[in-house]
Amino acid sequence: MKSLFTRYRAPMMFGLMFLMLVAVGVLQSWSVTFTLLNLCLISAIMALGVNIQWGYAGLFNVGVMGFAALGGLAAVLVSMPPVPAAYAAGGWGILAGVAVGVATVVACVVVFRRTKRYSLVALAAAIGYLLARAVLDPAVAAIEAVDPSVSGYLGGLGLPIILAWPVGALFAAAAAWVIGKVALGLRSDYLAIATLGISEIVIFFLKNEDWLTRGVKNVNGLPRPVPFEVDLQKASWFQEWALSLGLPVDDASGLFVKILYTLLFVAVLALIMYLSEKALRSPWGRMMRAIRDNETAAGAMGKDVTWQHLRVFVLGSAVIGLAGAMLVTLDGQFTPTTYNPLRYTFLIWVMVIIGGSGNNWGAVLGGFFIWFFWIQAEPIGLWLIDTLTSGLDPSSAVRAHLLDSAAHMRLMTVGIVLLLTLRFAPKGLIPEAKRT
Amino acid sequence: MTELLNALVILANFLIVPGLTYGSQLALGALGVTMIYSVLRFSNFGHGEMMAFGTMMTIFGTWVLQSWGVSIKPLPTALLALPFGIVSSMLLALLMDRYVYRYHRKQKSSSVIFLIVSIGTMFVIGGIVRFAIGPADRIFFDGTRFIMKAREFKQMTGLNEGLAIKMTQGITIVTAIVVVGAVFWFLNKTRTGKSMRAFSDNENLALLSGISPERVVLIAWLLTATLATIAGTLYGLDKSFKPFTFMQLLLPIFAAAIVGGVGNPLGAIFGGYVVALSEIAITFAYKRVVGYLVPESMEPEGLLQLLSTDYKIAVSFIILVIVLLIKPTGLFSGKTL
Amino acid sequence: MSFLVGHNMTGGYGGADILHDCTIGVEKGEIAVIVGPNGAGKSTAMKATFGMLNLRQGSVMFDGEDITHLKPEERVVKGMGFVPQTHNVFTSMTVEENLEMGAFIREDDISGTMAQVFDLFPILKEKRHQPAGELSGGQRQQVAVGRALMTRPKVLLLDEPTAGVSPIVMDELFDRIIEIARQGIAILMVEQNAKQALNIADKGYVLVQGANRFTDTGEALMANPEVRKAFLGG
Amino acid sequence: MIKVHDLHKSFGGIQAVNGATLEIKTGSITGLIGPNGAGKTTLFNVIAGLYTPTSGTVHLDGEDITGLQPHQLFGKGLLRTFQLAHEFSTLTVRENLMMVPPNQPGESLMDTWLRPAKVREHEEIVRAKADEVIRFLEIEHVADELAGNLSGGQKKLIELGRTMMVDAKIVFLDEVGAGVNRTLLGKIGDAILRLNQERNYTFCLIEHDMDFVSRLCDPVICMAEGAVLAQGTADEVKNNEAVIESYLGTGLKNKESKA
Amino acid sequence: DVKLGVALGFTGPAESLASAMASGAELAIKEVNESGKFFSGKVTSTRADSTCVDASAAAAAADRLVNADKVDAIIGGLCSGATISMLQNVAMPTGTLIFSPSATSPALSTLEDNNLFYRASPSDARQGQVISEVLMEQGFNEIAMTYTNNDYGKGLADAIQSNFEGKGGKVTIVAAHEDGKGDYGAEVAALAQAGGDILVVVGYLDQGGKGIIQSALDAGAYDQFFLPDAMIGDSLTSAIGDDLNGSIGTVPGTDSNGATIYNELTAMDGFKNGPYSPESYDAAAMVLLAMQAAGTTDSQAVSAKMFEVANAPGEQILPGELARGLEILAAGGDIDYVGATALEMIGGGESAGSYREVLVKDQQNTTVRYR
Ligand SMILES: Nc1ncnc2c1ncn2[C@@H]1O[C@H](COP(=O)(O)OP(=O)(O)OP(=O)(O)O)[C@@H](O)[C@H]1O
Ligand SMILES: Nc1ncnc2c1ncn2[C@@H]1O[C@H](COP(=O)(O)OP(=O)(O)OP(=O)(O)O)[C@@H](O)[C@H]1O
Ligand SMILES: [Mg+2]
Ligand SMILES: [Mg+2]
Repeated sequence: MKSLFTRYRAPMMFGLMFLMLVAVGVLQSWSVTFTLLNLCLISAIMALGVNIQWGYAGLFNVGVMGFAALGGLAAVLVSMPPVPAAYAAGGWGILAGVAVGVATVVACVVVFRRTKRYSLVALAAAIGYLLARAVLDPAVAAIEAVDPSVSGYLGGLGLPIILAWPVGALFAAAAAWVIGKVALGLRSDYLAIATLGISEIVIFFLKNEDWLTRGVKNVNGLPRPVPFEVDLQKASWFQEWALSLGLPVDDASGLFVKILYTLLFVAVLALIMYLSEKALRSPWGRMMRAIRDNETAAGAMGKDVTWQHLRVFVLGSAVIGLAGAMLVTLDGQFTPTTYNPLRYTFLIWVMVIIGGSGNNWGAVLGGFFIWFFWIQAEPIGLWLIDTLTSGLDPSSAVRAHLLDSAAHMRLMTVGIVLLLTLRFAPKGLIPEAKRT
Repeated sequence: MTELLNALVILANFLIVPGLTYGSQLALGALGVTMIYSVLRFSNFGHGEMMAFGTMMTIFGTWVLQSWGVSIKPLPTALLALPFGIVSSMLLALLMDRYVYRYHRKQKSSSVIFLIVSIGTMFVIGGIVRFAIGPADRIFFDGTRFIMKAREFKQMTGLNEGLAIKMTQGITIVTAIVVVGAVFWFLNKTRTGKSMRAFSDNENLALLSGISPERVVLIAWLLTATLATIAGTLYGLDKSFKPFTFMQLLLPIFAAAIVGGVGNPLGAIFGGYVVALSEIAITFAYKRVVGYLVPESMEPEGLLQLLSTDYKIAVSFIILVIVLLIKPTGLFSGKTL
Repeated sequence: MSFLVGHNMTGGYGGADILHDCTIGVEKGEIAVIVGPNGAGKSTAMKATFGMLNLRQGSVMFDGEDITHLKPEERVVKGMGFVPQTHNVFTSMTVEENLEMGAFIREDDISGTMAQVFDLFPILKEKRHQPAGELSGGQRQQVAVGRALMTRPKVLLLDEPTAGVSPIVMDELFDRIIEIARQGIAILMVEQNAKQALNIADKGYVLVQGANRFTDTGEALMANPEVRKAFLGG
Repeated sequence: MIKVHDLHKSFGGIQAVNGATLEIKTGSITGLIGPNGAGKTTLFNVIAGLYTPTSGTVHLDGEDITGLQPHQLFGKGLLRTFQLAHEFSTLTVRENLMMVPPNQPGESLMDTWLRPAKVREHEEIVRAKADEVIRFLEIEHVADELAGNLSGGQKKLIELGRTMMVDAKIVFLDEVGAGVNRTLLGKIGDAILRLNQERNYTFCLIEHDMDFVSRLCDPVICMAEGAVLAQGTADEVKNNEAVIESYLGTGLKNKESKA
Repeated sequence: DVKLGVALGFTGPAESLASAMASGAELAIKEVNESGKFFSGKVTSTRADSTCVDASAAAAAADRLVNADKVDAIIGGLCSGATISMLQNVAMPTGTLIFSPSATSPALSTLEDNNLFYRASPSDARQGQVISEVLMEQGFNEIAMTYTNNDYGKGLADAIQSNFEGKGGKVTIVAAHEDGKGDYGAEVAALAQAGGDILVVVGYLDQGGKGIIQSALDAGAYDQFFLPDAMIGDSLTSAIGDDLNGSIGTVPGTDSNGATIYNELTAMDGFKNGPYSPESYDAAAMVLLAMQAAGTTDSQAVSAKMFEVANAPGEQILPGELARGLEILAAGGDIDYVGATALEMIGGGESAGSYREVLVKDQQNTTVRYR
């Protein structure tokens, strides 16, 4: 019996998850189900990204937030229409500035190669920085002056937003490569805090470089890969179709759009899942686990640990970036203030661990499971309080106070769910399988 | 001469005193984190909320005392209520350990599992706190605000720059240093302290030396609860009490703990100062300081600000990353898991 | 009825049983040596007698008292000492602190014992302030044994104390072990340097796949050609 | 084959290796003995690229390999085992061996994704090789056990086994004998000899079991305080006063006075 | 019956504001119910957590309100980001009316919303002008400014700066501060060094804004502050104490004493008035009155009535007079809802914002005049 359970554990778990989503559809509404599902899918992909880094290679990356945000940025830069005025105002300045920046980096590297003197490198960096600032600042000012309340930034390329997904992956990968070069020498929690720091820096960049990102003024109304509900509602073919299904047009349009998203996301998830499963079960996966277990020995057995680390770090980050781009696409807006470690780093980590680290299916399930409760915790919490206090008479102060602070039940419920899960599945819902 | 003094006073007033205060506050938090890290080997994300809880209890205590009309002016009443806060957060810690962590110890769960569990406790305690006292912002400092006001200082010294030192700043800095000293002494000199280090180093062998794990863990939690409450209360006295800020405080606290070298109390306090001072020093506008130092003719036009305050936190993290790159296990070469 | 004895112990690490009805024991003032192929269950047997894995069957008697259900740290208090085969020092602590930890349960003054340990292993005195993790393999081994000696146990379990120590230190060690035994302390040890060990042993066990294969005096086992060939390397 | 010249390695104040100069001849089985803390392991670690020397040089076939990374040295056919077993604890024994062979096709993601067939067939070869080694080491019954769950000695055997998975030029063995059953150690000795003769591996091994050393090794080098104390044939070294004084000792005092 | 959703950031950075706001909205609902004059029976309400910073969670919450709880309109969106997310991902597709008490981002003025979005707080652009006028008239021509680093703060700061400099004033420094980060030593240090006759604090009065003022006073860096709308409230004056006396500010309002009345109402209802709590009351009241006027809950119909109800001509309606308002509307009359914040709708469906100039005198926000 037990063996049976352990054997069919994963399918059973996913079945359970499915039932929970269906339950929401029946009890609350299908629209809610799909809203949940779409975000579950994205979360799952992010979790996969982290799992590739932690589960395979034991890299403690707590910079998830930063990579997700870069993905989001990609969505803006690819899909938003360009702002010609802004380009006219400061396009060239920016280009020049960037050029100077690149030159500086190169210079620093060269200087370091030549004379292993940090002081000189610092000097070169300082000079470059000042130069770049000198060139950039006026350009930036000019751009941000262009109608600040609605644009005040360069805008994007006006391409279909789907393209932003791979681009987001690229952005994240590029960043990861640089970060990896710098920080992968560090171990465990030191790497963690370093990545955390760098991700914070990324966010601060996105918040304050308005010329590129509009900063805290946010970018709204990103184009969509799918039609707008309002247009569907107007389209006659759709109205007929909805009629034939016997659904009110509004609901139908909502569902229709959400399902389109779902299909897109499922496709992406499936692809990534396939690739990473293949990788994990290959000699490559074996090598990675060996490195995770004992880097010294792996090195002595001829495996280039640093390079392999860099590679998974980049791969994992790319996946996170992809998910980040997808998320912004779904939200339809890019809000740098959104990116806070709790939601975009630690929640993802919770997903990975709850799911069972080192195990792709686990990560995916974790993504579903945690996001589900992250949202559903609120109604659950409310309901709990209500039932608990139903005994008290409605006017009593206690009840009032409790109901008033019911909102806090949300985090509490999440916490309790988390603790209970780990209590009864201490190695995660689907523990890492022992391969032979 | 007075020019120089004025310049120094500016730095003292806006850079050093606030820096040391904030640094001490971080350090006290970092100490608690470090304690758990070095004994139970995981980064405790519940710590921020534990600080909040301890502080909340202290506040309740303070209210009661105030309602009795007890007061120890010029010192804030909260200091009297502190023991109550400490005891209650000790209870909380023990309950948590009994019903949450102990199980995972038996399971020999990996440190990252513990980390996630601690996030769970963070949510739960956070919930409790917001239930009990609400998310609103609370000020519970009574007692006299200042040891020295800027105006008084000017009159005293006849300089035209003022230096203000708040009561809370004084208390905080002193406590931090004392507590760090105590913890350091405890861990490295007392038998119990050593046994705790032994336990964290090699649990099995600790058993074989007759060290009882449960006892070690117990002490670790008691200490942590104490530290958390002290840190939280001092922080709340200096600024104000608002549950959300404690969650926010967690990151700089970890930064401090790790940049100093996790598992090392001295590291904690230095880390705290590095983070705090770097934040201020790098975003500081040196205009007037320089203005005092150079002759009239060449007084600076601009603000002489290295980076705008927007990047304040980014700055502290940049520093942190640099430190780690030069010393991969922190300033005081802490341990790695 | 021996001073310390694990009776028909059966059990393992949760999976399949490692020990099969295996019995080992030692008298006061006696040296008992366990030999056998790698993976035979020697260390497991030691751990079992020290309560570090739960037995499905069998009991452990110490000084005429049933201690089968005591926790390891409680057994230490009763006067048992153990040097595991691996991970047997506190790597992050200095040599001196390692020894102090060994004496954790003692309330009296430990400086005397520490001095004794230092003149048994002079190298440790030099390195007393160095973290044990930085020591060489053999030096670690010496720290490990020293740590156990600090408890002044009534019975001392040693899992391959001489693995990786130089011949001269090994002889020193064996000499010392004999001395300790003479003070009426029971010594139970696993050895792969089997010949030297059996030489000084009063009793010897040969374990194979978790079961007693041969049990006899040291000399007798040394003399037994079959044992020599199969387990002592000719 | 290996030339070590005036090598120094210090940790803070401690001079672990202190001006060691020695040569390992091609095709030889060189024994390295010496008191605990003499610097043998450190010397290995420096040669194998785990530590960078404070000063001095290491040459492999005339090429300066000082300060190369371990994985680079592995590429040059220089293998080593660890004194304190470094098994991959969450890999099974078989996997521990199978991961060793260099640039397997399956280790490149592209091949994994695009050429599964090629990967699969190569895997078969490696697996066969691993099973052969497992059989030789007499650990079939734990072949699919997680290496972390092995006994102390079994872990040492894996250390050795890994070096047998590839064709090495030179293998450094750090106390393979310690904790290994003597009968089995005898067999290991035979294996070393065979590898040395048939596949002309060069060996350098640290060992404290003098019988084992004198059986296999020529020459034998004795280190003390980080430098070479004596070298020559096993017997020469055994009878060297200094060596006896600092390392071998004169046997048990208490034995006879016992009982 | 009618059901309203109250979606505010109960968790996260603005959690401390949310409770008082929700109570405000619910107060209006209660009042309507007690009047018994509402055209379709009882009004009920459900709360939902729009979290302020998590656009996805906000959308999910709104989705739940609309599709599961079947609310007829949403009061909320505390922070602009979350609000926009709810508007674009839920309100627009489902054609649900959404009325935000506190989303001040200029983006919302221009956003495509097919008349589904309204807000009770003025866009920052207008306030920028007013503030710089006040500053000039008070004879400040060198100011230092700090703003809370979000769309509200940034937007308003921009507006103030451009207007002020346009009038020939000098802004010595503009430094952002993050809410919820406990320590503001660095910001205050920079601000103090830059110098200026007054410190303009564009923040929230129980968040960074307060922190900045507190440590600025402690360090003796500034002793006079300018307080925009989100900084005006008793909690600040009581928290800081006498040191705040002499500081000035502006807040939406007319000579109507709606604000004071509202204050009394909250006291009676037993919750503490807070920033954007009055706006929340007005938001809920407006929605219900407009429904009454339209005699239906159909979003477009209601939306069409908004301006009528909000603006003159018509009988002026203050907080606590909703009953009268409902009556008049029921009788087909016209009202001019004034409410707690002197609400006045202008194009794009936001509050026009006539402003009350405030002076802090012995720990009280006293009115200087209206503009
Ligand atoms: N990482 C380190 N830090 C500081 N000292 C070290 C370190 N590693 C080794 N040492 C010191 O260097 C000396 C030589 O150590 P090494 O391990 O080379 O000895 P060895 O010859 O291998 O001894 P054994 O035969 O016991 O293995 C020892 O005294 C040891 O304390
Ligand atoms: N922690 C563990 N979990 C599971 N199985 C284990 C564990 N430790 C050892 N084993 C298994 O138990 C068997 C006996 O192990 P043990 O360590 O007792 O052997 P041993 O006789 O000490 O060998 P050696 O002389 O090499 O130390 C081995 O086959 C090993 O695979
Ligand atoms: Mg063993
Ligand atoms: Mg060695």
